[in-house]
Amino acid sequence: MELKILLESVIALLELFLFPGFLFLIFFSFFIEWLDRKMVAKFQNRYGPLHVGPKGILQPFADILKLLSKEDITPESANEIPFKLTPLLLFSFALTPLFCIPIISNSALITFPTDLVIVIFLMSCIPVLSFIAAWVSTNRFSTIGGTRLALQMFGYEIPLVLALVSPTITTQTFSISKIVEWQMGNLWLFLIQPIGFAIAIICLLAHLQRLPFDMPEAETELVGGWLVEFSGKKLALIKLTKSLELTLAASLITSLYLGGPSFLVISHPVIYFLKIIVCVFIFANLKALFARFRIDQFLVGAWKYLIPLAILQIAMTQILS
Amino acid sequence: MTIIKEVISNFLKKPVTLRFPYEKMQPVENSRGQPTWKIERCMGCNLCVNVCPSQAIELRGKGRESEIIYYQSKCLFCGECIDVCPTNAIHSISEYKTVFPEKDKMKKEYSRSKQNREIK
Amino acid sequence: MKTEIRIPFGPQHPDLEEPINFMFEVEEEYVKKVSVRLGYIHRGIEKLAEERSFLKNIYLVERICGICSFAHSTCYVQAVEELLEIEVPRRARFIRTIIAEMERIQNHYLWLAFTAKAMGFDTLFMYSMRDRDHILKILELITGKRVNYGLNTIGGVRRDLPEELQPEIFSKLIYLKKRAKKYKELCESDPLIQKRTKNIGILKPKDARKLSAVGPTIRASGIDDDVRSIEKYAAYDEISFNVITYKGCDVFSRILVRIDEIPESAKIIENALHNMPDTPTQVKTPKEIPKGETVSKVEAPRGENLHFLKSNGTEKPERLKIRAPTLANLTALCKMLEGANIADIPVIIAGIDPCIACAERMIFLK
Amino acid sequence: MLKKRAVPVEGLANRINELLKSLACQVYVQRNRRIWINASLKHFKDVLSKLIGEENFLYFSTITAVEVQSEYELIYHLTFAEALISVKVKVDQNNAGLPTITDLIPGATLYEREIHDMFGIKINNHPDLSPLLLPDDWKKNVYPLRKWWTKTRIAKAMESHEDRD
Repeated sequence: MELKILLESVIALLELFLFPGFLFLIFFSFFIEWLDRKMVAKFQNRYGPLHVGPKGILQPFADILKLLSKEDITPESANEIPFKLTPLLLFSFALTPLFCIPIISNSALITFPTDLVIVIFLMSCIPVLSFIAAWVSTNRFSTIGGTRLALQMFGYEIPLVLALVSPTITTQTFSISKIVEWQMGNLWLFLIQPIGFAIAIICLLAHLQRLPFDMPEAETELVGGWLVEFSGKKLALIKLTKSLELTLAASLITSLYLGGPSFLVISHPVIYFLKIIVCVFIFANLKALFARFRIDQFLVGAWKYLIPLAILQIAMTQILS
Repeated sequence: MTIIKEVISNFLKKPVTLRFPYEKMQPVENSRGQPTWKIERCMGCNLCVNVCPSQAIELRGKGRESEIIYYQSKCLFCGECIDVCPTNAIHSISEYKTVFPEKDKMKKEYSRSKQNREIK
Repeated sequence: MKTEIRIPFGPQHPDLEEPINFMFEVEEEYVKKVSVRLGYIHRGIEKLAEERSFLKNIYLVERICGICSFAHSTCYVQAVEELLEIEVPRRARFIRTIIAEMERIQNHYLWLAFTAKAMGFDTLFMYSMRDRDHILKILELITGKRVNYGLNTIGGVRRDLPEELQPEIFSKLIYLKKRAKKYKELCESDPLIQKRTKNIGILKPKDARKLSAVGPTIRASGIDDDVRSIEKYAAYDEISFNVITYKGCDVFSRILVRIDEIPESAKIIENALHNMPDTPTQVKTPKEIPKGETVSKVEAPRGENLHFLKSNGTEKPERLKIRAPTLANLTALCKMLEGANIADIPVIIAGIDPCIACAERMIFLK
Repeated sequence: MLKKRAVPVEGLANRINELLKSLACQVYVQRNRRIWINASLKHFKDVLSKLIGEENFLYFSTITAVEVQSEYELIYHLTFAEALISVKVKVDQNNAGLPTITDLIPGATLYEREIHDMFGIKINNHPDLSPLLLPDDWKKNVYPLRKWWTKTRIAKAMESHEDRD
């Protein structure tokens, strides 16, 4: 009896730390980043990462290792405690929601009836934390970047939440695992709610600060924006956060709109991987297609088109169900 | 939209860039490369030293006994010395990679006894 | 509440390929006042030219700037030839025209790439750079080098353009023209490029005249100034071409002017290749240049290029003054930047195709 | 001789002669497309303003400064549709300077600053004569393009400057 409990707890710990937990997620996010870089490179007619590992697959890992070995500078005028703390918090806030995503089977590592709300909450904490990080580093460029970040948040946060909520109306649940289960028996949600799917992708791009919405970082305008003062280990954590966020965004789209790890009646991690690859393909394609918006243009677009369309989607869902 | 078509079609194509350390770009046949001396033909006339716009060539000694010292780091690869040489002792080689991490290797000495020896 | 912040732009900035410093006085995200400061890559070329012989100076002026090197050397060589009162062989003049136009194509593709980068359009940057490599390949085939060609010499050109290269040049030009058409389509249809460039960086024709802007910058304001048609140097008097103008006065027009100049240049090259005269390419010249002073002008890819040369009858020039197009456009640039949004600054600066190395030529060398 | 290309440069030269009759300056045609005008320091601004008013005037090209024995020669290059007109003005070595032309041509600001930097020619009434090309810590009265300031002299001047710091 005791042995059984011990075994179970060991398995639970292994699940938490190895597969599909902590370590797996980090390395998986490395893979996703590599995939993204490789795809963007392909779209732009180049090779992309090439040297570290076969086809450059270890390049993101090598980048992080390199950053970890670099000198870590804290600017004199920066507020030290929040400046050192924010990268760590960013990392944990990006990693935690990934535990709620069903990867192996239809049920995630951590599930409870309202986990989608927690995921959305943690996700919207990330720009706030980034804003704080920008503010405490007191650089001119990072201040402008932080302001842009906050403005951008006002633009995309509302349509994003609306777009993520509309599946819950159809499925009558706030649990991601339940939504995945629902899609097993029915159509995939992106077929039912195409507008919500499109808005979710656009807003997630804005959330990820990727082209065409990378105004807070805007290398040619702001020299890297809000993360300009971060270096060494802190920058490594932030970069890791970015790839984790990309994984999270792709996983959210997969679980909420593409049916998670399930296809017809089977559910297997491989299906999940394939769907993630499709998502990353979409993200990479959109990154290659556009120039950068200006922040005012984005805000106008978000309030003029995205929010009304998201509300329309919710209204349609309500009427249809 | 033109760009979507372009982007998707490029996704399926082979990249145009080179995988550098494995594949190298080939210089064209008549590219203006690094000047190289055939010292046995040189008669020490000093013309190439005078014409060089960047003082990359040094002549030691006189006439048939002379030595040529060529500073690759100063060279513009303009080829004026090749054009001016009356005995065709200088010719250019097609080689893109002409930079070395060591400063010594950026200097070449052509002496009569041991030809084309790189000094340390 | 009105607060003015001073924001420096440069000398080190990821959007600038070369160091220059702009100091912006910004009020609520809008630029109120601009002041410009040069001198970060001043290399002493004008002073140095006085210590070197006329022949060696060709290679010096070629290195003022990597992109418009041929324009500079042509301009200098023309001035020397005028002092010598020699007639350059017709074939040499045709070859100069061909290489100058190829350089223009090369420069415009490069510029398109950098402007795309300033807008954050990485894909266009990569494509444009990829296509630029084709023209560089032809230049290497003809001159033996990719950037500083070393082709001009006093009294002609140093290398002939062999007949057997022509098919390859024609096929590459067809490709480049096709691509230019594609880019124009792209710029005209892409909503984001239009959003970022239309009505940005306005330079009214009247201001352009007053501030003496040159090249594609003034042609985008609807004025058809072109040294090629005013001066008719090299073989431009025998080859007809159109001067491209647009009336938009904004960055978008500047994009269109430059993209439209690519097929026009290709047309000039084709025309010149078909009508190539069969004369020698070089004439012998004396080392010593007679006394006198002269002004020579060339249309570089970025605008008017002016060299003033004064000789005192020895092997070395008395004074060589170089005025590159960027210096002429900088005052106009300051005018464009006034009232601009901070986010538009990189696009506007990219719009004049700045080449800071050209604009300044002197620094103290130890 | 250079090949003569049939463009009526004489027409412009005649018109300019007519225009500048009262201002006592020599106009001569060097070759096709090149006209030179020698003007006195007193009159050169009037000459320039009259030339700018001319119908075929296109744009102002640049200002060249040349050291001629004990004097400086400033050459104002103006581009016309038919020719390039260069107006020569002589300024003394220990000069009282010459008036700015930025009120006539705002585009000349940078050229005048450059000449002020490099030759130390005083430009009166210029809105902003802060150094454009030379470094902020450049020593005063070192004008690199003057013939007297050879490379070694500049180096010496800069060295003593560094010692002082």
